[in-house]
Amino acid sequence: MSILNVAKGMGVTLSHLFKKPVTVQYPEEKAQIQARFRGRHHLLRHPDTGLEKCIGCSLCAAACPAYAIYVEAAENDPDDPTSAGERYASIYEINMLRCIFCGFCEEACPTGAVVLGHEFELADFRYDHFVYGKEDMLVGVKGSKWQRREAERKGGEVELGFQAGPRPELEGVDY
Amino acid sequence: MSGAVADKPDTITSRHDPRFEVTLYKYVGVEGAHTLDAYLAHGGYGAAKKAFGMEPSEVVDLVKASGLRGRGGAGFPAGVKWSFMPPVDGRQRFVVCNADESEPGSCKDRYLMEDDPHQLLEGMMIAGYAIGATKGVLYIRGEYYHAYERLRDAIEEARQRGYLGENVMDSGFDFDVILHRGAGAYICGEETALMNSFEGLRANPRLKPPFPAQAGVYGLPTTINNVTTLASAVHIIEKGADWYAAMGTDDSKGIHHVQISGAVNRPGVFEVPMGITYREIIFDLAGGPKGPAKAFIPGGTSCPLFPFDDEHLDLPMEYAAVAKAGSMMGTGGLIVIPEDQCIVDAMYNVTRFYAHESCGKCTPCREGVSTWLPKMFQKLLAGLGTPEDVDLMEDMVSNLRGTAFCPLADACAWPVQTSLKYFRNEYEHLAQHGTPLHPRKDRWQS
Amino acid sequence: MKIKVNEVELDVTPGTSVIDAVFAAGHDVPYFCSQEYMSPIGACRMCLAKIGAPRKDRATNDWILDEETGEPKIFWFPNPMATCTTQVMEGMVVDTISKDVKKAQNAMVEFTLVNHPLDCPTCDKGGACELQDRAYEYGSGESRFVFDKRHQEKHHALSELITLDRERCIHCKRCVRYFEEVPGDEVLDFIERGGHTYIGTLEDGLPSPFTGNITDICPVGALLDTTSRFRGRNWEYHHTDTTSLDDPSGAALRIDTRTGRIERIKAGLNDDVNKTWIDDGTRFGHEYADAEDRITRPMVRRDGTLVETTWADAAREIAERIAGMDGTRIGIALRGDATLEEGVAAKALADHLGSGRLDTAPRPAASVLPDGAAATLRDVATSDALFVVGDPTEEAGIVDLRIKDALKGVEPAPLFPHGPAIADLRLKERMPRKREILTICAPYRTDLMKHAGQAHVPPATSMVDLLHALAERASATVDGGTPSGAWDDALGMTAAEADALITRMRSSTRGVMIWSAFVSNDPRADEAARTFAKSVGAKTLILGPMANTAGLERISVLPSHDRYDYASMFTPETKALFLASLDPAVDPKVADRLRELDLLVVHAAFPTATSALADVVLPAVTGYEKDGTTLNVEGRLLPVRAAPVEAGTATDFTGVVKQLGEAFGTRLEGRSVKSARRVLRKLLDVDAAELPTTGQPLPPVRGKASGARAVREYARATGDALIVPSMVRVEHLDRNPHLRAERGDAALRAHPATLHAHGLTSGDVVTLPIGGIPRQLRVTASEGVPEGLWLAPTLPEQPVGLYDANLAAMVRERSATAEVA
Amino acid sequence: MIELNTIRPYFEDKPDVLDEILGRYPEYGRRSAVMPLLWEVQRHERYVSEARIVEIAEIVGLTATEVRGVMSFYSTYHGEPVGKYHLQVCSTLSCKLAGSDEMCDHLEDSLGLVPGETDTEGLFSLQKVECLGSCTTAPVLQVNDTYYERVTRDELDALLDALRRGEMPTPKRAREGDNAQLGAAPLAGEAFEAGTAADAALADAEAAEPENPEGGAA
Repeated sequence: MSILNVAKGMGVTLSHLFKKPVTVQYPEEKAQIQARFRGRHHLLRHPDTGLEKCIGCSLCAAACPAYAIYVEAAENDPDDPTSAGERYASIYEINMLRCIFCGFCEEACPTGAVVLGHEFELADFRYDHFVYGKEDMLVGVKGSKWQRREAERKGGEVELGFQAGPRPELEGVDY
Repeated sequence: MSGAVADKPDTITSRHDPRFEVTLYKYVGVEGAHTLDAYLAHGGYGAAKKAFGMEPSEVVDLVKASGLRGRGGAGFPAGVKWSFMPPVDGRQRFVVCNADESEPGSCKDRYLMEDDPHQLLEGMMIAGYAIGATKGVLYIRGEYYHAYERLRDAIEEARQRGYLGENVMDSGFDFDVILHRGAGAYICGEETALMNSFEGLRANPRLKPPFPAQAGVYGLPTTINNVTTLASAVHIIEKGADWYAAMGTDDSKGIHHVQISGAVNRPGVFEVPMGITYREIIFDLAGGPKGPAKAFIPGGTSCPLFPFDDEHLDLPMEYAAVAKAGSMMGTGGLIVIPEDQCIVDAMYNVTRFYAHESCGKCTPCREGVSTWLPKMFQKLLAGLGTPEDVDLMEDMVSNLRGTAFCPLADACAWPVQTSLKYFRNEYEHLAQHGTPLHPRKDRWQS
Repeated sequence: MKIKVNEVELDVTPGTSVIDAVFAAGHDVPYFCSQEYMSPIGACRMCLAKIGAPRKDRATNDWILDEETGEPKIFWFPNPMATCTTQVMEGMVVDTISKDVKKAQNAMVEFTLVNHPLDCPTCDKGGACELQDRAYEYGSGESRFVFDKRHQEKHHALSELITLDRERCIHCKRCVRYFEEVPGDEVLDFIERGGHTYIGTLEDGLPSPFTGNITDICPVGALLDTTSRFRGRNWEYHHTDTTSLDDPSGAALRIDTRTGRIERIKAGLNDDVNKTWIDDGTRFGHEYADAEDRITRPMVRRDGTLVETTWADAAREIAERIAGMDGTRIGIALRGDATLEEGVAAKALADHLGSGRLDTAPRPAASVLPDGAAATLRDVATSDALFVVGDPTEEAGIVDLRIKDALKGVEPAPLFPHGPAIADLRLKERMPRKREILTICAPYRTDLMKHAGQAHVPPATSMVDLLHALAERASATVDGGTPSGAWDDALGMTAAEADALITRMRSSTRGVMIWSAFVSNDPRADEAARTFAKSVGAKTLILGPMANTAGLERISVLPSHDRYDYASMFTPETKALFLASLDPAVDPKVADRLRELDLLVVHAAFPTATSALADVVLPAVTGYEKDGTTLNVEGRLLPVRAAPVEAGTATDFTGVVKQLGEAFGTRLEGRSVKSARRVLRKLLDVDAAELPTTGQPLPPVRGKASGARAVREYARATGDALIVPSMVRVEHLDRNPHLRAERGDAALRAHPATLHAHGLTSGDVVTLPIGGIPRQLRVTASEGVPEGLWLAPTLPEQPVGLYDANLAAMVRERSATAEVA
Repeated sequence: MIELNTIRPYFEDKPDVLDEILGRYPEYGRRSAVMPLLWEVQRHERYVSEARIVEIAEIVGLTATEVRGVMSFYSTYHGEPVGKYHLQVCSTLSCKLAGSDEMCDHLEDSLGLVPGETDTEGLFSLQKVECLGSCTTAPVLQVNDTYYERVTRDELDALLDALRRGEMPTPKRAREGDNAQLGAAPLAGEAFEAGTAADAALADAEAAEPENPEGGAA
């Protein structure tokens, strides 16, 4: 190793000393999340009819390498359908403690119903708070269970600690 | 051209040819000929009497010697078929007359039944005697109501006067006929489907073997023949096997009934000796095509079509020669297709017929013939087709050939396949331009 | 004969279908329309292959040789052939892998998919679908069909139990053929033709007791079991291969469970027993197991109410209260569908307590074990002379189906390495049935009678006379003697008919006589039946009232003396009672007696009238959750395996004995299944743990059967209510919503004239005390019931037989007309 | 099936008809009577209702489903009532080449119906059917059971007028070839010269319609 190389290295260090730091003062400051970041799942609806896209086929559960997903299906009431087609998910649960956010569920989904969003602030206190049901993941629900509880307690909006770029699959999800 | 015809430059032709005597159709069109009295007046039931004087096996041998082949389309030698019956074992046996004439282009049996029903009954009786069947089943298609009435009355008359029933004409032989009316299903022309239909089942073709001779109607030994085949037996008994064998060619003996329709000047049924050329039929008998023609189907729409050219017009009407040229004699229902008829439209018409008549039992026929192929034609004719669609149709038709349970799918595939072979340009024109090469024109005579 | 499949040479028996030869050679062809046990029809055209065979020269009778090779020349059929309908020929060559064949198979997959919706993600068959597999294996993977697929009715309820999706149907005709060929109830057919064909029915629902099997054999998701629709995906199920404890046939089952719940039951394959068929009671009767009101923890009565406690606590309570009690005054009763292991446990408990008051219920008066070897179900299926007394359809549905097999007269084919023949060419559509070989006697018109050559409906009170008269006639003619004719009046048929029956049974080497509780409940009738069978040389098949009645009798789970039988447990002699899965308190008189007991221990899966009176209630498992062994009607030991069902701390009776033993401070035999099996090995010389799923026949008992009660003075059975067997277990009906929707309430059947005389109409719901038990039943008119007789389905507490109906006390709960309004 | 309780069974007062139909077939072939029984009902009621299906099923000892399966297989049994005059236009190839498409269009225009429909008065039903076996005398129109062969535009209009008046005209038999009309049958003993009669008929035909001079092979 020559002196020259050491000097080069020191040069790089020096040059960074005078750059603006990348550290974000999270949570006071909002983190900027990359558009392709994979966080908590969303269950989407058909934008025009409002029907759930999920048809309860359980393929996500089959694809899940962590056995984090549990689906139970039921027959749609033809007069008041929940989803398009004859079946819908009566129970759709993801255990966020088990989930490794690999996105296989998204890939397996034949209707594009389950999409990994950007939310990552999933910390909570009790085991069962990590099991997210349909009511926690359907489009329109913002934040983790804890964030929503906090918002309710404070009587305000759910506050997310991040910002994210748009992602076309996340149709109807509002950050 | 086969040698058999070349040796006979002056082919004997039809009724107006003094050298040829019309036999089966002699009384067709004759008013009042359908009654028993009229039939007896010209020696009716004489052949049956003659047959009763022979051993049944002699009757079979005589028919074998005559070279009579099934006139329902497949052309199986009638006498050989009769000889397939198992030895008499006390079980009831049946002779079934297939009068479910539904092949588009065919109508020869209808006139025979309407105008000369006793001739058919006598033929059935002879066949019954030959194979030891005391019961005949006459399965007539439902649309032929006039023929049904004539047959019903003829059977009643014959029964009352001892020509049917126990101890027919004091011969010691019992014979009676069950007249059964179909209800509109082409598939009933297939012998096993016909038997299912007669038994009151859905008319799906049955598995073969067992063949009808082993297990036919009600599972009992059965022989099934076409109307014309059975009627021919009357004259073969009467005039001898030599008389019949002398007509026609070495390959195909005897007489046939050509039913010529489509764009010809004089459509009609013509009784002709085998071996006359299609040119003679179309030009001499039917008065030539109405305007230029481009194709003809030699034996009902189930047969591959021929282009209207010298090579095919000069073909003799005989089983081997037609088969060698790539088609079949079929029922002899000859249809001439004019030049200005869009072949795609014509083949759609044929396909629609088979789509309507598919029984739905097997997959290629139900899904290919009855669903996919007509949709492809509709797409093409609506001007939405692409050249790839023509290739797809060709491939699909080749997949239909030989894979289905019964020949119905083949019957649909053949004409379409040959039309693609000879008139692919019309398909491609339609696919490329969205309009047919020959637009539709009013063909109705005012 | 020798044939060659794709270069694999093999030797097959003549008559084999080519498809079986292909599979035997280790190769594969796809197929949809063929089904083991049904006729091959060649409709789906999937199994196409190129087939060729050598030919013999007509003149010389030598093989025509190939000029180049000198080998016999192979003449190929011009078209590809359906291998399922083609028979092997000597020297045949089959090609299933060449390009032409692949093209044809690919084309057939394509045609099949033309109108098949691609809705695998929502289809319940997805993951276990023959079409899905075959499309993957043989399809091209892309669709050239760009048009709208056929639109037809989806989720059409063929019955309350079966849902039909007409768009998914691929017209393989398995279901339509099934109804014609297997149960012989032609209630489903193709409608329309060609591309418009669909399956449908004009009947009200599907009036057949064997409808569910069509959901098993449907190769696609067109026919689905309504009870299991959308409950889970096929790969999510836990499969348990077990044996049915619903009836004594011992049918193989596959229980599919998910997250501790039974989602569906499918038929298992046992070639010797049920083939692949089960009856609807067995298939759809499982929903009760998942009912909300399962007892999951032991309960002990404290200050008049039952409170939940632990097993140890409950056992201690029992041990304390039983201490010092005279053992002979303690009774133990098991239901007749307990496993042999439970029987061993109960015996060990009785021995420990010093009680001979041990019984199973219901148990007929006569033994249900045959003298010598029982007829096997295969014997039934190959019999050429059958005499049936009773109603096997309702008693053991599989016996009904095997009788119908016999009518076809085709011997079961031997198994191939790949299982039963895929295409048994001897089976045909609409085969003629040899009805004349079947004679049935029953006190009412049974379902099976429409298939019988001779059917006799004698008065219910004179069944015994009929059998006696027949036995007398048969014995008298053993050596060509002449019958006295003294009993001829009781025959219920003409003497000529009786003689024809006797002659037919006697001249046959494969005659089988089948009877059930109608006979077994009367020792005289039983004796006559055995005499008759012996004198005509027929094998016997005795249908017990419950799945394992015969097995429990075989290992002597019996009272030590007749006077200690089940009925004695409700006399003042008894002070304490253990009742397993029994509910005798449905009889108010018995309920009064149970209240007087010092200790009533009830082992039950659900709250019952009896558990309401109990001092200790122990949670029990259902027949789907047991590990154990059962003995079926033909004397075959079959394994019962536990499906993982969520039932708290519930156990079978071995668990009860384990806990009690611990409380008693001893280790009882039968304290676990394993321990019980050690005893069984000594008793039966069989290792029950090693039983294959298809079971193992047990050698017959030598000597006289043990379970028969002494024939006391002869009392002719009388009464105007006949309790009849029922395929659908009425005690479960309330907890089986789908089955109840299909079958309705339990029926009180009577002749229309009888109903008219009592001012009743079909559809009225009445409560009628029958034999002291008030039964709530729906009135149903039936021409097949003799006038003046009332038929009601059996309960475990009310075995088959004649009872007095207290018509004066009949209460109309709801009238049919009120319901409509 | 509810209908059955309220409608009188068709064969209740026709034991003779029933016996005749059942008597045609052997006892073991009782099932064969399904089709004639369906015909019998349809001839008189113009369709076969579900109640009749159930009745026929009982007569022949089948389930109603089977009878329905058989009935629906055939195209000429109707599950819905058809008009008094059921006009069936053959539309298969030979008839098409003789103008059946145009004939059907004309009927659609004149009757205001599309194929498959029945008019509100229940007088006419129009249907396009497949080959009726009258190919040499195309185009053909079948009215109920009667064929009207080689129908021209004027003849069709006249036929419709007659039908509206409630008359069924005698069917026209326009045939050429060996199936041509030849005259009356001879009495017993009289010789009948078919050849001469046929020649005469042919000559007539040729005189009426001279051979097309342009006709010929391509």
